[in-house]
Amino acid sequence: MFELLFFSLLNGVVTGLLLFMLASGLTLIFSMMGVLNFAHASFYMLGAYFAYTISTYVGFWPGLILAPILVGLVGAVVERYGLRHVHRWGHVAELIFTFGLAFLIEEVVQFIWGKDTKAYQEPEVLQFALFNFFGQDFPAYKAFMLLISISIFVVLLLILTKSRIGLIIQAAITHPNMTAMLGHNVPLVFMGVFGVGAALAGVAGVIAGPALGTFPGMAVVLGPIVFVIVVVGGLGSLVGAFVASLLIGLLQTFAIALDYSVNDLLMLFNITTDADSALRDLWTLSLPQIAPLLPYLLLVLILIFRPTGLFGKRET
Amino acid sequence: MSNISSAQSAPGSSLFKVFRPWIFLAVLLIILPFIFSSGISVYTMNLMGIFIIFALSYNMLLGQGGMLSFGHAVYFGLGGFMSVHFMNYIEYEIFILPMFLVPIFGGIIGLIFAVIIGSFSTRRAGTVFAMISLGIGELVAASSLIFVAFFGGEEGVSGDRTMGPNVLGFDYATDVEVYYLIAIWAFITIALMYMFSRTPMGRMANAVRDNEERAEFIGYSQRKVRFISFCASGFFAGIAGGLFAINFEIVTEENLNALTSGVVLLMAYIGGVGFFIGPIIGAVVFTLLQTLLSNYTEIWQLYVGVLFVLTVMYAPQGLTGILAMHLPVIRMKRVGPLLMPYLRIGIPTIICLIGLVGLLETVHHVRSMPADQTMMSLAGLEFDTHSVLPWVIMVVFTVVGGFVAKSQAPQFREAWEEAHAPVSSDGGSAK
Amino acid sequence: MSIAISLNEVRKSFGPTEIIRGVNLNIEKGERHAIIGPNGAGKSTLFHLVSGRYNLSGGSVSLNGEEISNLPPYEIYRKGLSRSFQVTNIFPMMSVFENVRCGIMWSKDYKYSFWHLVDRERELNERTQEVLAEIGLTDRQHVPAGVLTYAEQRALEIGIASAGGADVIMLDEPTAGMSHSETDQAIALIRKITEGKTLVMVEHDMGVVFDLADRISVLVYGEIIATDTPENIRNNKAVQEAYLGAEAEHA
Amino acid sequence: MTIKSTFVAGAVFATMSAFSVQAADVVKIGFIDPLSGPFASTGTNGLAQYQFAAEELVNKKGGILDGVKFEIVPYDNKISPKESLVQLKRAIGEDVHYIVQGNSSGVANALTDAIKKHNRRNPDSRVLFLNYSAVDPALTNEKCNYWHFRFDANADIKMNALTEVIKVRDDIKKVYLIGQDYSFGKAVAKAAVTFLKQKRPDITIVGNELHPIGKVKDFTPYATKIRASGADAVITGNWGADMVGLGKAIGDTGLDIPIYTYYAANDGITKTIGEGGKDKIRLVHEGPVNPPSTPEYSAYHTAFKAKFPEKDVSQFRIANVIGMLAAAMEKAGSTKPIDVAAQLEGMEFTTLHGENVVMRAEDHQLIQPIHVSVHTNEGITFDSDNSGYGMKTEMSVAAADTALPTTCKMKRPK
Repeated sequence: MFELLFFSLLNGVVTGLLLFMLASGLTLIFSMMGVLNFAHASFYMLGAYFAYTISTYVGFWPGLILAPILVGLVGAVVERYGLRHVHRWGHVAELIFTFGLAFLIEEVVQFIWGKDTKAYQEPEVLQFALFNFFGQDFPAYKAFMLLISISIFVVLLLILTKSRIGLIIQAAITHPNMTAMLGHNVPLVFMGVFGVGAALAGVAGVIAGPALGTFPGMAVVLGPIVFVIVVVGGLGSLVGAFVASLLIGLLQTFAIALDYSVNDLLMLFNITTDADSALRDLWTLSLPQIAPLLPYLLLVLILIFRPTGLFGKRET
Repeated sequence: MSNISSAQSAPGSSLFKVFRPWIFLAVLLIILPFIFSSGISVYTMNLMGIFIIFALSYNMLLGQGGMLSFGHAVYFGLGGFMSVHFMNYIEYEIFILPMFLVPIFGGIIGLIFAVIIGSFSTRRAGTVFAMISLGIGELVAASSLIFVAFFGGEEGVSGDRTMGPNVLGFDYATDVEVYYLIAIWAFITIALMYMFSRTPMGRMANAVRDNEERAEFIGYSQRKVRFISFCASGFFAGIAGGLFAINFEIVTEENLNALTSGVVLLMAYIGGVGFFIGPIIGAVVFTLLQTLLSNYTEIWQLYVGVLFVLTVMYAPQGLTGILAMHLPVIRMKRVGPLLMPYLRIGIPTIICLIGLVGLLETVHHVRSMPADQTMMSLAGLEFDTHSVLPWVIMVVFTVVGGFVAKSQAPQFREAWEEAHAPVSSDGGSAK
Repeated sequence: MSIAISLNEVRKSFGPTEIIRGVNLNIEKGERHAIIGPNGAGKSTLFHLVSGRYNLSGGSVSLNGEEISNLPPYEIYRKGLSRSFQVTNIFPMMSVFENVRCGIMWSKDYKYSFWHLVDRERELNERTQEVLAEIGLTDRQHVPAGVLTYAEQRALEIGIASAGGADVIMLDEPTAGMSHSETDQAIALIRKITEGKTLVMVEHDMGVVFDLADRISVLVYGEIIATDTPENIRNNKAVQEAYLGAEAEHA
Repeated sequence: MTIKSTFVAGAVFATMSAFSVQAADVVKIGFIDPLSGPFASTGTNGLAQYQFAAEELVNKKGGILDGVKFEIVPYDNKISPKESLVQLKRAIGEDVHYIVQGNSSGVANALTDAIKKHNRRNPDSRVLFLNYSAVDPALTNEKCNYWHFRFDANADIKMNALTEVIKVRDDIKKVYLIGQDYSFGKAVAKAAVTFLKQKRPDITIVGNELHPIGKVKDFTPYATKIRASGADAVITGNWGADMVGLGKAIGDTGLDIPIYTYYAANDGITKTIGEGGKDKIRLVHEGPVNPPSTPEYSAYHTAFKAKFPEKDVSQFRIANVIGMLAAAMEKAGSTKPIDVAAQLEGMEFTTLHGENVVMRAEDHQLIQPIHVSVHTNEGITFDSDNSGYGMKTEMSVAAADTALPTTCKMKRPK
């Protein structure tokens, strides 16, 4: 049991930090521009595919640098020529635009790279077990993912708290209308933030591609979850996004690890259930079965009872 | 919306004038299967009818109520499941009920769920509403795979529409009979939804969409207005689901998943959410794209994606908006002077598009076909994808067409503005 | 009972800052009452408190003797208080006609009806035309409200507020940003629509205030320092020092 | 009533025209499977195999019945039951009377139901449904019907064969079951429990897990759980991305136990699993690829690879569908579905692998030898995904030993 808990904790943190890489960019964009970017996970997918193509020519490591830069450029272009144009039609149009963009990017990816799973592999140097605990390996690549995620978190935190641009961004998050009055080039800041956010998602894609698979559906699998994190964490709160990422990561791994069903719960109260009733599916419902649903349940509950999110100050 | 509707609401309009579009619609619905009589076209029209109702019900939220929903398929799907269960009840004679009444039960289940979900989701509009609808959509879609007793798992639930008492000799064994069933329901629901938009409730839905705060200062609770719109929308979506169940005789998880919710958003938006008939046009166009375009090209979804993104960017009023922009020109009989500029910009644009589509198709062909199969046919033309000439032609088409079209753009804009310029203040639909 | 609106020790704070600091005010039925004061005195906030846009931090408000503190705006409206906004606040995508008609619907008891067709309701449409004629927008009735000129939008703003026939009407700076001739028209309009009703207005233009108001309250830093007839306010030393003087220096 | 009679007249006219085309010298076979969307690679792969089989086995030999050729007409169903029915309508409108489909039992279920109704309502334009891959046992049990023929072994038969292999592995004491949470995943789990109890009562099932289909990002938590359970073997029916994810995650945790699967080969899966799954992944399937069985098969495979270098003969049963259909038409001397169905029922056939198979008359389930192969790069003649890795046959179960009783009671046309 301890082994299970230990590895679940570890896996939960790895997943959580990966999610944070996506969520941090999304929350910045959302807070500053008011756009919930549906296509954010598509940038994550682009990161993985770019890195895959680069890796077939020059190996994994250059891809780790180049792919996010490319994704960031794509993001900046999308902001400059797409989103900014749509902005005049209002927030609903922006949301629908990113929704369409997500659809389009998936189609373009399929057009360029085809529809099957790509054999994008972790680099040779990281293909070993870092340590063995209770007979279970912990792959070095997972540790590498952990390392990258944490360093990005630290760098992001430093930039936001110590640098001038960070202060502008913080100001823009809490008071979106004020920054323009202070004479900053807001469109440029927006484009930059959008590009950097996309690049962060790209990094996540580069390092998650080998571990979670590189295929056209990878954005759809992850996309809505990132939304959930941003909303649950609270608008304009990086800390909220961080906590929510870890929360969702751990929630999902532990829900799988802990094998309890509704039946077990009812047994506690000495209620027996009829195996043939129309509700039989409800009685046999188990925690691992509904694990991927929990984030959405959390989302709906949070929005009903605390629309500002866990750490947010402004309403969504 | 407001322009068209208020133009029609002008006092003194005779009864015939009011009913003219409806008579036209009824006649059209009756004669369509005689014009398009092949099996597949009747079937496609059935699909259109269902999606017209569904898309219109969606637009009660987005276009008229300002609520962006990413989970509208929930009500469509639940209505479908309830209806297919009713079809089975009829088959096993638990109820004696003519088949054509089944969609009502779909509507009722849609309404019930809309009441439950709307009671908390309509508290706010905007992003909160959108996110709740997304979460609920995911929850319901996933539950449908878990609760097999009701939803039948991924295989869904099947029924048989030919059961139950025959009324007027219809047993719905053929698609044409189903067509008329759907047509009658479509006519009734379109009329009801149109009338809804012209009731105090429908008007206030627009008001809340435009300015939810001000609506509260003229006596209306924005939440209650949204809630009622939401319930009505769920009801009509449920009816569409019921018709789906009758037409396909099977309802599966895909009826209530995120994809269907996305499709209905796409249809409404491409058609134009600002107009009552927008979603109708959107549903027709999208169904045609889906069933026809996919016969000719494997990458049809790419085209749909491009079309959608371009619509959002350049025609936020949708296809109907583009049509409506021409209304004042037609009314003022100024079509003539616009004809030449249209040709001058249209022909190069079409050439550019031909080149682009050709390039995309050829690239796709080269990548997806076996290496020895280099011959491909496109629009009746056979050519070798490994020879240079077709590529050169297509690139030239694209570049030259695009360049000419771009060079024509300023002249076109000038002509367009000229045609519109002296529009007196009362026809400002093209703002 | 001749008091229309009564404010009792009304307070409002945003975070640590107290904007309204215990306002007491009685406005009589049928009176035209103006609230003046320097920028940032809390005039609009006071309006928002009475009309239900903000919740009170303390004190109470009653309308025609009935407590309305912290009721939602639509409840307050239904009890007979209607208001306009300082920043134009209309339904921009709907036609002018629809804007006005929506403002009338509740008072004609349609509530949330989805069984009446608005175009068929003769009385409703006639009343709408009346209001349109009053505010001088009959010619522009089919135009989307969002494309009206500024002055037209201000007129529409007042039209929506008065259309429902509420007996207490609150106008927040109805003539802000208008030219002289436009202001004169606005004054005539306000006079016409508030015939026999209670009017509360916030206004910067002293000409308008002294022209229209029966009584004036002066709000300075969240407190009312004086309430009196225009004549007496003009001569009030405290007001001159605290407000009029300051204003004159400004100008 | 007049309207109604117009319809009838229309319908009669339509069926008459359909009838006259029957005599033409082309048999159209409608291929309804995903050709766009996330499952398109499986669909396009299947289409290529059909086109190749029709060309190689029928058309090149001059066709059947004095020159009748086969034509494969692709219809994209986007793996949606709704779209499948739309495409079925279209196919019927285009005089297609043979439908082949395989991806997703949900689609197969919708099609078999729709075809049953269509044949009842339109006895003059009947359609046969040749199911080449949908393995839900229900399709040849409680949901069976006369117009449906299944050429793949159903999930129960495959599990029966798989447990024959496990039966002789005494080192396996604990088995972990994991599958996708839908009818097929549940059917696999149920069959595994039943057969293991019968054949190896000493084995304990240490886990019986269902995970949501297509929604799991990372299978590591599952692998951790499998590891913690101390299982000696894993059985899974996962396919697509869920199979890749599971295979990778188990490999990453360093678990060295056999994983018995239904679909862990080809379509990019073999390549993606690669080294990590060597000697671990096992596949239950028909048609032994390595070592090659007969020269005929080797020639077929080589010719296919020459034509489609990027694709694989991943579903050998497709060759059986075409071969058996052609044989049945020859025997019936007709291409009319009703005659062909009568011949297919109970038909015995020798495949390119030299195996004897029989289309069992009572439920229209093909009874064929089943093989269990291991994922490896040693001793591979025909690899998958051009990766050097392929499936090497470890054990075979004779056709008769795989047969299971059926509950099917089908109505036959008189």
